[in-house]
Amino acid sequence: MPADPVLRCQDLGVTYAGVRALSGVDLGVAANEVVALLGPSGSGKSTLLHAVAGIVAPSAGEIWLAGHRVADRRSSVPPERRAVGMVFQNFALWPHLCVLDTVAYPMRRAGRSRSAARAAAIELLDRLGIGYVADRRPAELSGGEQQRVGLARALARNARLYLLDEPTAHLDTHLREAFQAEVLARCVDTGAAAVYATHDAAEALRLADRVALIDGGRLVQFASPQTVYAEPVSETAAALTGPGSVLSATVRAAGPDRLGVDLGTGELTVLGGGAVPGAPRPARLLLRPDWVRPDWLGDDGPVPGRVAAVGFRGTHTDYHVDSPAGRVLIQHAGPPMRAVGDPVRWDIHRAWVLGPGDASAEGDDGAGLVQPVVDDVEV
Amino acid sequence: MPADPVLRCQDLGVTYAGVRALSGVDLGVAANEVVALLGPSGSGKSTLLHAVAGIVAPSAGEIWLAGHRVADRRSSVPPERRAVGMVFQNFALWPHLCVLDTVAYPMRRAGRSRSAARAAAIELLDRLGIGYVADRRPAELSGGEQQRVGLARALARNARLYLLDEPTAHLDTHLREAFQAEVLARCVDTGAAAVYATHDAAEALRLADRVALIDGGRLVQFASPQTVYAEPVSETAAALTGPGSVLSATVRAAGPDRLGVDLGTGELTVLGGGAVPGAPRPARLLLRPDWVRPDWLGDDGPVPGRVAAVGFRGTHTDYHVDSPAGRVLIQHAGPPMRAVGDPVRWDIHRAWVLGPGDASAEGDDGAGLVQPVVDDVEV
Amino acid sequence: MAGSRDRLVVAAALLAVVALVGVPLYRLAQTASEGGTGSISRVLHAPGFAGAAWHSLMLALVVPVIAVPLGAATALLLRRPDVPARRLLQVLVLAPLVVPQFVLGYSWTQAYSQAGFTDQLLGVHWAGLTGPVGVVVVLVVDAAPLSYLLTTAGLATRAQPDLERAARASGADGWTTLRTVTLPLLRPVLAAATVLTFVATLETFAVPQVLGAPGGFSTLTTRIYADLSLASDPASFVDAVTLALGLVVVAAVILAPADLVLGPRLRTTRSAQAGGAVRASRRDRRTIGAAALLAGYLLLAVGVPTLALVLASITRAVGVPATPGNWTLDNFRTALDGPTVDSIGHSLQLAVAAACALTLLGAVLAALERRRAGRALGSLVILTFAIPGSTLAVGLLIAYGRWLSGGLFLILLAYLAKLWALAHRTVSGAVDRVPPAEAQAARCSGAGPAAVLRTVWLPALAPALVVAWLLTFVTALHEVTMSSLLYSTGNETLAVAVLNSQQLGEVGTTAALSVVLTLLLVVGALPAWVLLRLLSRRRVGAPRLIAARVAHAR
Amino acid sequence: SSNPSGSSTSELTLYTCASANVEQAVIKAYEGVHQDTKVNVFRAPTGQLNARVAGDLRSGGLRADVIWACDPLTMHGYDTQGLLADWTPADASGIPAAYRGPRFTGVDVLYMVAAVHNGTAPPAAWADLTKPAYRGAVALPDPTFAASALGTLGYLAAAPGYGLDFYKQLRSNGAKQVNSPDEVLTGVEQGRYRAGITLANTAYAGQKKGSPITIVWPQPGGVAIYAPIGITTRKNRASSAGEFASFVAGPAGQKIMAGAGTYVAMPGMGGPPLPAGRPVAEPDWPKLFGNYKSVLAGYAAVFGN
Ligand SMILES: Nc1ncnc2c1ncn2[C@@H]1O[C@H](COP(=O)(O)OP(=O)(O)OP(=O)(O)O)[C@@H](O)[C@H]1O
Ligand SMILES: Nc1ncnc2c1ncn2[C@@H]1O[C@H](COP(=O)(O)OP(=O)(O)OP(=O)(O)O)[C@@H](O)[C@H]1O
Ligand SMILES: [Mg+2]
Ligand SMILES: [Mg+2]
Repeated sequence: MPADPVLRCQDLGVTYAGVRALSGVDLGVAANEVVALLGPSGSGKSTLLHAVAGIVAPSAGEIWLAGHRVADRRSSVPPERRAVGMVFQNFALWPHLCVLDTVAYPMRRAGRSRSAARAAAIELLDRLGIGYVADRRPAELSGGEQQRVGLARALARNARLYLLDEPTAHLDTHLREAFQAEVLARCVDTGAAAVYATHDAAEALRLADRVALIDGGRLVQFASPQTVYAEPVSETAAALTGPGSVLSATVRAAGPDRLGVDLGTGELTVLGGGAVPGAPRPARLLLRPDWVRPDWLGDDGPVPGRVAAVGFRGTHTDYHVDSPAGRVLIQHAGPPMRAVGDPVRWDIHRAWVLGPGDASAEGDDGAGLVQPVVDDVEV
Repeated sequence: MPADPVLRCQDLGVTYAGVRALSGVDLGVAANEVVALLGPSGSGKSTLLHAVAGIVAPSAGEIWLAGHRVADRRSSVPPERRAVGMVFQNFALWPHLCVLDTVAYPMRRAGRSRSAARAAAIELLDRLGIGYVADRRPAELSGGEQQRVGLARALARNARLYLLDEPTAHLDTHLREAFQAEVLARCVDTGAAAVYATHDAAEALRLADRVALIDGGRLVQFASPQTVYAEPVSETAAALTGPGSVLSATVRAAGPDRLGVDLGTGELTVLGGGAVPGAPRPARLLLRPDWVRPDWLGDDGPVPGRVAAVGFRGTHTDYHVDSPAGRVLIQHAGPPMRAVGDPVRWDIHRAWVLGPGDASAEGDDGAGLVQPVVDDVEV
Repeated sequence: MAGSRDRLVVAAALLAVVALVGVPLYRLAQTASEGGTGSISRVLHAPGFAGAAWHSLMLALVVPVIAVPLGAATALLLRRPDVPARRLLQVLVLAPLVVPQFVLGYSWTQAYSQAGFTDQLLGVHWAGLTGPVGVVVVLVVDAAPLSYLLTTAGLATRAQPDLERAARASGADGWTTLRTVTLPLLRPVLAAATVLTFVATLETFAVPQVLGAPGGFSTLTTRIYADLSLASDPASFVDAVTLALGLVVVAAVILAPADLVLGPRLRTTRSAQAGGAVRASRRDRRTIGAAALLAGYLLLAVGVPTLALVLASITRAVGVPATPGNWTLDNFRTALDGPTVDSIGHSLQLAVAAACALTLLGAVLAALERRRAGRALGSLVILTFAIPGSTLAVGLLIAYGRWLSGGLFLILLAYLAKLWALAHRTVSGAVDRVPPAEAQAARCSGAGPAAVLRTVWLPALAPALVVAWLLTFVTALHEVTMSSLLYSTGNETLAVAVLNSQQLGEVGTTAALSVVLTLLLVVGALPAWVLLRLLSRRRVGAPRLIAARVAHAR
Repeated sequence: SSNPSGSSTSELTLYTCASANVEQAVIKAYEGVHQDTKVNVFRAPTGQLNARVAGDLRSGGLRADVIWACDPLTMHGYDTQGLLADWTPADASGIPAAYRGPRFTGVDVLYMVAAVHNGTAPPAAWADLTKPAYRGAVALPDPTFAASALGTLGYLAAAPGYGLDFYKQLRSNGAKQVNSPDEVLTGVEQGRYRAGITLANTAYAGQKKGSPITIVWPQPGGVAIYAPIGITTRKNRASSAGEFASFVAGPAGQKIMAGAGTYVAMPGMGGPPLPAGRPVAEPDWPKLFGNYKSVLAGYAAVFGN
């Protein structure tokens, strides 16, 4: 990270009328960088963005933008004097302004002539595919159209840092990626950075240079997409960064990046790491779906199991398989090829040992990893 | 579908001040059924739900609920006398009511005592994991918490039909599936049905008994998840129902469910169907990622290609591969194992021939299938 | 069947409009036409008519232009939680409202004229007080609370701070945000305040009479009064009525187009996303400065005149120094003896009844206005607000005197006819701030129209309704001309006592009377005001069982 | 004054602009004598009184049996509308002939006099008010508002050596026109004006309370405006109407009014003291009935705006 990051949060804390929404957040974002802010609902994503934008004042810590301190417990620079472009989770569109004037607004504030601002706004709207609503008021727009107006307004501000609060929640894949491309292009062209709040793991992993995991108002992990996916610091972190199963197994170190794993069917040696004990010891083992290999035909898969639930997801199918070590999620390309109750043997080629001190973390947000299975209705 | 479907729309049309938002929609939903309403932003999902709920009056056609006509061009039964539970895309919470009273509201209207309603509300809130905000006003909630209050309120009404307008847009996977489980359970227990508007293909495919594809205010296709995924009626439909690539190739019928496909590298015989010409003829060919098999090691894959873009998505990685027939999307489990520029040979075991009359449909919503690739920044 | 209930409401409202506005206006028109076209030309060519008409119009145009921004600015300032002495200021701002118009001019002369309060104290007096400038200033001071209350109610109806934050985050500073977001969103409210102030000024009599006359500044209303005092000659009476209808025409010509063309334009449909919570901002120098400015204004515009009034009420005689040696309670005794106490009772009853009925009528109209059926109603009911009380009273007497003459009910009708617009515009301004989706969500939750009204509209509009009640109550309680013309033995109203003391030329007594009245109002209005503050704060204690749960949650 | 057996009582309605204490005293006394009569009062300033009458006339007819106005002009107006029935008091002997007419009779009198703030030289004659000594310091009531002022105007406009020129000179001397005599008085009492034309009874009352004013009766005299009473032509007019009117105009009523502090029409009935040898000027009312409009028009040309 360069000397003068675009954004630096130091020990940042925010409380709302007693409710502590954010505490002890240290975060740095470099130029050109896109950081995904990944966290469950109510974890403090919006609060963090609002604090950076200058909409809420921190109750503790400091916020630095491009080397200037813009907020601490005492003083706070108003939003208009921070070079940030903000997308609000609830759009916050002005009911009295038509779409065109809404998007032209930031440019007018930046001192551009009405006609110039409008021309630029039109162009921006077209890039987001909503040129046709330019003269409508928000009340006459669909949800996704409203959201896109919000995006356009944020991009219309010439900012060093873009704060995007679940900017694509109401957009389909096509528009989503169009917008993300727009943002990335903007960052590259102008050297701006972006903080992108979302709770869609796949989106965060694909889009971001680094992923900041936030939970219960604390920064849980801040690393590259592949790291947070493959080496989550806690079960909560694992839950946030994608599908997977947590099994209890006996584990021991077996050489560099090698684990000896016993799922109750004899030891397997696999890639992996984490909180690995020297001597065999029971541990909580994270298995990502892509680390598990089902063996449909033969029976040379070391671990036996029985399909408990099946979920068709288009490109692949989820199989929730009960086995001695617990329920494991297996994904396989194509439509369902096994039904509930069918036996299936499976193997693993990688695993990650989760730290012990984490059961608590799991307790307090209740988000266990083994997700409720939608297809069997006993839930 | 039974004689008396929970919902039947006949030739339904809705216009807003001139803007035609919905036209000629014929839709039937049976008891216990969950229908996913899948469509791009601005396609008319909310409009359809609002019409069924009785918030907007149809400009054409009829709406039947449980065998009673509730709306036609002339008359319309008010929402409170239609047994529907509605989740609004923008939550539509009441600023002056605390969460508890908001969720208790429908039960109060149904005549339950305040205390009983509140108790039930608490219980519902807990099931959605927001018991702790019971005494707050909407303005003091995070986006996802607000959305969950909206969900709880809808479920709090004892309805025959639940209309869910992008109900999980602001929720993380865990909460999302918890809610979906809730809905499915409700449908099974009470014989109610649900219409679930979303633009997340994977979600729609997993959740729904049938998927209604809507685009530009028209019902494009209405079939089972596997059908809409594997046999889309049009390129637009294909774009809505999941990732994929459209290539131009020479195609001919090769026996039942068999195609002869020439991607410019000699004919391959694969599973598939669609608008298959008898004699070899150029056609537009849909390839879903799970129909394409990359061959990383050897070079016995029949089709050559070169990686143009790579996107890590956690459980798998997207490879956009340029090849003689066009750019094809290949997914492979695990982190990236090839970089941009690397050669890769690939094979297909299934394909779907898209109808010709569809180029137009593509033209008018501009949503081409080959999506902007986010990782190469030339966009 | 909901539809039929609907139609019933519409029909009832139309009936009320006809009865309260249509019939009296029609009968007045008839009366005016007694003199044939002759009377019109006579009125138009009477010496001084042009001047008076010009004065009236000038006042009606100038006063709102100053008073409405003043009131709105005050409201926007006092909305900030960080304003020093906020509560106190919030009360004082309303003070002019409780000082009756019939002593307003007098209290100002007491305070600022030559040999007045400041003259005795500091040897400074304001010569311009009697004359156009004085009239404008006093009317502005009197009118400012109206737009303050309407704006406050509007802001309380749906504060949407996130819309302002979005502006800041788009690069707009505080002022620009105010200009481009806050004020535009207040347009319907401000429009309502402007219209009401315009008409009220057009119709005002007491202040121009006291402060205008010495400067030779006559208005249409003072001329009407003059014509009436000579109206034992039928011709002058017809002239008076004709003049009054002239005011109606002016109001109609200016307001009807504004309502029909501008009204819908100003409205906006809100989306239902929660507006974000209002948060305390750090107190800065500008806020303190503004608060100080406001305090100064209140001291000069409210404090000194009121003090002068109180002194006059406790001073033995006019012209003797208001030193404790000359203090006495005689004025209060005189003021309160005879029928006065009963009459205050009657006035209170009337005012309460009128305020309740008017709040309802106003709300109904605000709702109907948004239908095709009721579009023009809003512009209709304002017409009776534009007629001077004396003339409107005659109109009602002519219309219904045959059956109702000399009863309190006729006075009540007069109040309803006169003040409907006041209640209606107050509510109407706030309605636009409520997102329609809120009502839709209620209906989709199984609430019928009545339930929606009770559970969504009522809470949402509560601030506006309280304000409407407050305004109509105060105005009705202070009303003098109409009731003094329609009362009869046994149901004297306050007006009778007031006019008596005025007729006896006993300034002290009048002052005492209005002091009593003011105290009554303060006592009566305090609960309402507290209620308004509660509503605008919108923080209600959580149910017990929740408090318990929240403790162990998180 | 409520009567238990409502049936036997006859009701009587009085429209008046006399001040409450006077009118109440008289009614109390009358009802004391005639237990069977209940007198309903509508009391209002002349303007409202006129409006009420006009309203009555257009909604089923006048509802008053007796009208007791504050000035002859108003009464004359009613008369010309045919609202007044022929009536003369039972024993009107005591009342000056000038106050007696075929249909209405003056029962009490208002005097327009000059009041000056102490320390100002009192005017010996009305004309003095046009002297430089009073430049910009004189207040006079508006005749279009107050009949008393109109009476004064009527008198002075016709008086030798005065006429409208007098008002012209007042105007050029910076005299201010306010609405009512009471505003004049208040202004003078406060010292806002040094001198003014106002009503004797209120002026003396103020002086009695201690207001720093001096009251003078300038030559050619304090202008007398009598307040007449009469009975109406209302169909089914209360039988007691004439009786009541006669009571007010008769010695008994006059005594009571005098006691209540008003200057009654009948001499020797007591009442508040008046300076001996005061000059009193009587406007020529019949003439004024005919020409008050032109007089007002002339005045408006001077003081109008
Ligand atoms: N009040 C309105 N006035 C005019 N046009 C409207 C109005 N509401 C919606 N529309 C238009 O109707 C079309 C359908 O709107 P709708 O809200 O049904 O789309 P949607 O499928 O819900 O989209 P999204 O996924 O973005 O919510 C859109 O093009 C929108 O612009
Ligand atoms: N105005 C407020 N008053 C009190 N508590 C609040 C307020 N706003 C937010 N909170 C609480 O602060 C916590 C963080 O809120 P925040 O909006 O940052 O969450 P989030 O990560 O954005 O969640 P989501 O993904 O649902 O938007 C939540 O628990 C919420 O209940
Ligand atoms: Mg959020
Ligand atoms: Mg929608």
